[in-house]
Amino acid sequence: MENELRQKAKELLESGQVKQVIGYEDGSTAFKSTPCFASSPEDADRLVWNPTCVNNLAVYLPSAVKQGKVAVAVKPCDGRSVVELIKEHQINRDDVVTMVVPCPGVLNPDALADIDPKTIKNIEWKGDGISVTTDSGEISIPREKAFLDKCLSCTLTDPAVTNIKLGDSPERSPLKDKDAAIAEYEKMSVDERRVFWAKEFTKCIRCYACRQACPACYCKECFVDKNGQVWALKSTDPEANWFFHMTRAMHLAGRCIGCGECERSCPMGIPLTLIGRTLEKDVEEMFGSGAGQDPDALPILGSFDLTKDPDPCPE
Amino acid sequence: MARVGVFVCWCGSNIAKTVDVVKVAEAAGKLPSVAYSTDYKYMCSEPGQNLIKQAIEEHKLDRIVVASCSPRLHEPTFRRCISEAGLNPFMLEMANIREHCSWVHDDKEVASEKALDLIAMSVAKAVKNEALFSQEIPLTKKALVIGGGVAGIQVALDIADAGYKVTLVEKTPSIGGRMAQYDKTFPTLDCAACILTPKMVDAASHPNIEIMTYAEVEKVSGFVGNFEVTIRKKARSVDMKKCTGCGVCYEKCPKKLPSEFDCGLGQRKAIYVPFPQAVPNVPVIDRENCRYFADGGKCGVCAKICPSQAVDYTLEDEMITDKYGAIVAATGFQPWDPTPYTNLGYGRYPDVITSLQFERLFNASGPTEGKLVRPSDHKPPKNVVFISCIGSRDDEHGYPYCSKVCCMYNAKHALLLKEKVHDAQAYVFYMDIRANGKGYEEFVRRTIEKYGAIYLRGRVSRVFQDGEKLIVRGVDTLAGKPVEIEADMVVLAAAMEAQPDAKDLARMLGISTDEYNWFSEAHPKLKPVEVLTAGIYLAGACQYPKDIPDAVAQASGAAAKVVGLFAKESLQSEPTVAEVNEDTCVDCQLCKEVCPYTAIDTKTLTDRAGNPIRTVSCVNEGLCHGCGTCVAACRSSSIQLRGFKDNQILSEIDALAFAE
Amino acid sequence: MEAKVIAKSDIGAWMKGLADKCDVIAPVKDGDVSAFKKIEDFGTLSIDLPTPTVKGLREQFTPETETLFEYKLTGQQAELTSDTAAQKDRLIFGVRACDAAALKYTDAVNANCEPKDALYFAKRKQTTLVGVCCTTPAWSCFCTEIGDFLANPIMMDLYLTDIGDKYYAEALTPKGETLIGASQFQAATDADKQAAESAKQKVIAALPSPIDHAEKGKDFDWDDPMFTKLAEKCLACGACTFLCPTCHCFDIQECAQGSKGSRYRCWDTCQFEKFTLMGHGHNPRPSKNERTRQRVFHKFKYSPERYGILGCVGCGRCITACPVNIDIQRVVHKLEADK
Amino acid sequence: MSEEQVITKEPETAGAPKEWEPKIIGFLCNWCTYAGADLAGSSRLKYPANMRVVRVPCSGRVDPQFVLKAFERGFDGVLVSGCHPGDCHYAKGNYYARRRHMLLQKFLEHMGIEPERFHFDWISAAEGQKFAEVVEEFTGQVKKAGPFKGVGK
Repeated sequence: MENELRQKAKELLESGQVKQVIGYEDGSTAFKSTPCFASSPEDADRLVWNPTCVNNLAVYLPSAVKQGKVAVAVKPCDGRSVVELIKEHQINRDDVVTMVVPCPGVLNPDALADIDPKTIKNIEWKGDGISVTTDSGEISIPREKAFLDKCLSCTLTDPAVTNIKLGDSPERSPLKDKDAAIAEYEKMSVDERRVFWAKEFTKCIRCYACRQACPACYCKECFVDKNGQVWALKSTDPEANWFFHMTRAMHLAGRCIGCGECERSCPMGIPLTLIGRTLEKDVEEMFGSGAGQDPDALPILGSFDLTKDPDPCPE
Repeated sequence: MARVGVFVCWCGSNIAKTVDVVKVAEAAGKLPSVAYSTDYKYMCSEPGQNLIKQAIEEHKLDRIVVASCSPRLHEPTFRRCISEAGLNPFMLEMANIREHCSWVHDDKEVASEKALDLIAMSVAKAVKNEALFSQEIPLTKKALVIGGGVAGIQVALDIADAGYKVTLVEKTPSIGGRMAQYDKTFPTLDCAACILTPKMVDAASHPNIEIMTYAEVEKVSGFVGNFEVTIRKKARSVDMKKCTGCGVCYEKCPKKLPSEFDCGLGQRKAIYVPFPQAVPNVPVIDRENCRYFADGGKCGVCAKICPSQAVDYTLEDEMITDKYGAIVAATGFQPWDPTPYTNLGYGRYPDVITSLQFERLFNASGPTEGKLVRPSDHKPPKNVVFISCIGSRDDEHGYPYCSKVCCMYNAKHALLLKEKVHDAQAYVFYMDIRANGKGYEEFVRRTIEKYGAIYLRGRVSRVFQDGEKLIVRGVDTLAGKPVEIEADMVVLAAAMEAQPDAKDLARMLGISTDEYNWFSEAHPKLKPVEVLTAGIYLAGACQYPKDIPDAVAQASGAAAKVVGLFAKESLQSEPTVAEVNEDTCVDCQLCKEVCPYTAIDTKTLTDRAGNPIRTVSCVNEGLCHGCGTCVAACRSSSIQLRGFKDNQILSEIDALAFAE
Repeated sequence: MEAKVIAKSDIGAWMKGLADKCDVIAPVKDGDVSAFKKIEDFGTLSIDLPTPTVKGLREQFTPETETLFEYKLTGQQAELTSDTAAQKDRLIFGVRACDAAALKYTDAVNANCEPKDALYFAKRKQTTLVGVCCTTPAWSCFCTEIGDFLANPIMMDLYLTDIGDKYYAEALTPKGETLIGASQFQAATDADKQAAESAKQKVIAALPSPIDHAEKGKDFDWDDPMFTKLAEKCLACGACTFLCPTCHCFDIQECAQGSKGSRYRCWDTCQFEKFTLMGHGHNPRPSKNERTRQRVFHKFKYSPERYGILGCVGCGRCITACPVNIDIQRVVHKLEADK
Repeated sequence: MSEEQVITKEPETAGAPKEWEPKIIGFLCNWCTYAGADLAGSSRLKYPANMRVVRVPCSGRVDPQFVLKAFERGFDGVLVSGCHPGDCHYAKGNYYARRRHMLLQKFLEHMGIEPERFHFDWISAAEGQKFAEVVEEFTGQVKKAGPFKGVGK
């Protein structure tokens, strides 16, 4: 698979079809990969595709296409971000070549909790789950432990903007219900939820890693960065933090494809995907469509349905 | 620091009775940025306004809050007042302490507390107010009328008579529209041609009217007062200047085709004028069907025979771009094709025809020269069955709406049938008789009572051929029994539907349509000829089915609107419109998506050398109405509504949240 | 100075005794992360030592948000209303050697200006620090490459080393000596001392060898092409700098709320585009190129030049936090190799 | 604080403590609901005085962030109201508002703000009576929900 990816990337770069290929390469440790920007056929040899390739590379597209046409390795989930970016006029369809990689699931860092990180030499897909090579031998980790939650409930097929399909989509049946976490969360009373989030948002240090890692947060200037006291204080008051996260969530309504990069990037461990998924579920139920499906669709909060939209005073 | 003046009005006892105006004014004086605060019996009175003007001068006030009645009532008054004192009128805020406070609460303490809060909010907002200015928008005093039917002609004539230039664009080779196809008009039975033709000629000869037939609007940009319109004049293949209208060309043309004007009942040639009274009386070559064009230049009869060498096969489509100040859409309707009613045999039996075909059959200039005969055997019909609501009021086959005119033309046809064929008998199947115009009900009664038309309330279930006869099976719901009529002819009163290209034109004009593609008016009651886009008006059946009197009345209404617009020297833009911060806009186009007025465009920012950098949204101030829907949609707050900017509204929220 | 031992089981009682005189702050697990918190309940002491706290000591001395003054507006008049309440003395328990070492740097930064940062030094003065030698360094730790403070701690009052069921406690300052005067401390034996020494050496052996970064930093190449590569992948978030124990940059903002308001300072970072944006629109560090370079150069080149101390203590927090695996240790090694 | 300044507050000594009154903010569109409120006024209809009104041109102008800001600031209830479907002065603003605010209400509930505290409604310029009723009902509803405990703790 990795070879196929490198080969394809090489072809695209050699023929001049694209200026660069964005993919993954080995990171500073065996359990991390890092984004790779290959601009020559030689660079393409560095590309890897393994369970540590968690990043949603679509985040790089709006700035990358300014240098010319770009090919990008996307997992089926990340491909949804490309759809959104095209839909929202941040990239032209013609400026991007999507190389959809077959994805059995990507690494949940918790899976390695019991292994001394310094002994890890390699991580690869094996069987249903992953195999971790360490100094003291090979450890197999089953699927339910190995992968991120989003992967365990994933039913995604190739995104609507697939250009190149690499390998065959792995046969998977979801292990979990997509909304299992929400169902669990919703057991809390409304007031318990208020307290829960007040506590979570108090942790926030406003490093904005959530926003910066999010492919849908491409604004040149975020509302929260406006000069003067326009929307929210720059301080980490719990209230200001709440406003920041709530507004960011509303800004993502109908646009969040659930890649989970916000939560993964958060150094404070705030469960941000719970917010995104909750809102997205509402959007799907209320307006009958979701994010990342059709590059030609109208924006969900930029359109309406005269008769079908929920109404405060239904007849 | 801003210097805000607060003026608390007693409104006699209207406010003072439930709000302690003196104490409120005193407390307001301590609000941040307030430099002066006072109360007065009637702020809107002349002495009250003078008090404000004097205080502005004396205390160097730069922003004013008037706490009195609803801004919907006196905002213009106080804006004028402060602008007379040298302040920008938009430096005013009003706190509504009457309608929203003193009149709806009894407890003086509670009402006073609320009044002070409302003032604090207004003060906080006023501090963020900016001077706003309206811009002068140039105005091109020339109108474009799209559609050369009776409505379009009327609009053009009325505007032209008022002294303004008009371009009348018609898609077909002649103006006249649907009305030109009719024989007589209800309820007066005037000959349609006799009343329409003079108007057509008037329009053609009017010095202020330019008629472009066989032409279509290709592109519309700009906004009220400043539309730029590109019109495609299709290649006519006949030189309009040389042609004398002698008609030799179409006499000699070897290619025969069904005539659209005669609804396929008659024939025309490949070079043709649609009807004898056509304006202009200049033929056009139907290139798709012309032998010269089909066979690579082999025929050429018309060019050879033309005495004035007017036929020119080399003519090409011509694009004309011009500026217009206003546009009137008068594109009319098209008759609905009743084929979906398979049970009624339309298209299967030649003597099942539509009402418009029937109209052509007894029109003196029609295919039978006014002789009413059956298409199948050219014999005059005796029993004629008219069926109402074909495609109207029928969700299943056609449209749920009423086409409004069918009841009347059914009555007209039933009456005329008796006049043409004395021993004929008309049967009319109807659902309801809707005859609600001047003289309409009387006309229907006359048809029934004097002309013996038999009206049957019910629907027809089936029409089938039995020898020469058409058997019409239906039900008379009033008698409560099935009926069967041996008819010679069946006439279907087909619905009116929007033109097939209505949606395209709407998109081009940036106006909206309803679910049936009729153009949407700005307000169903109060703005029936306007659309939401300023400078664009509607006339006739392009909005909704209309009869001739309604269409003409609306046409004159639309013309009056245009003339009213043109009577101004120039246009003033509303200052409270949206503005884009180009530094932070990322061109996601959500603002564009939600704008009800297509007032937002995308523009390319360039560096000093003119090289493109990136694209951003920009607001066309002539089109923006200031609703602010775009502002609420913009995630990066890059578009703001002047007068209602985010920081103004947030200041109000904060002033209230932190009120002591 | 003196060294004693304290049984692990006595820590709670010792702290409880201290709590009468000052606030006791220690790392506790908060959801997925570990953070310094004021200890209220000494019964079920849930101090979390193995996991490094997600943030270092920065917030203890320069809180994320700190009010500078407050005011009130009446009509056209403004009046200052701030009164800074006296803060209680504090003892911070469980401080890592790297985090304490970072204070040497921030002290230098905050003292290197006039007037000196009073708010910072007031808090420094009121704080007693009890360090604990690491037993299980994180994968990203490289403090030994920077300095020897794991073996020879600095900037703390007392240093504890885990020797089984007790801690070996070395007093480093008079404050520290007072601390081990408490009844829970017993005299240390030679065996204790040796156990502590070998515990330290065991950890140090698992960590990298020292490098003279300050010397090598002198020759860093301003135009090193690596920064273009880093800038490509850097997301421009502030996770690295906000978690860094030596980062100290702040922004001053205004909070106006009706008739009241305050001026406060809050953390800011060179990684944000707006950090260096000037009022007239010019930005001397306009792209991520300049900003990624700034972080590395500031720590490894400018700081030694300006203060004689490296601006990095090798705690590895920026490495673990980076969502795109930018690893400052690797970056510095590469720069040193490239020169 | 001088005597005049405290017209908004009952002195503490005045016997029994005042009953808690919710603090409500309303965002009303200029053409329908604000006018409806004016009509309620000119018809001298009585309703509770808890709500303070922010006038906006259209319900489409009401950014959900204003509602969030109001809750951040600790308001006990927020009302957003505009023209009925089909009646929007700007044709479509209220349809966008409907999507945004119906979604927001649900979202707020998910995030810990009782749906009783946020009300979105259509009130026309002719519905002075409805305006008074909606305000009365909503005020009662918020009162019942009790003081909002805030988003920060």
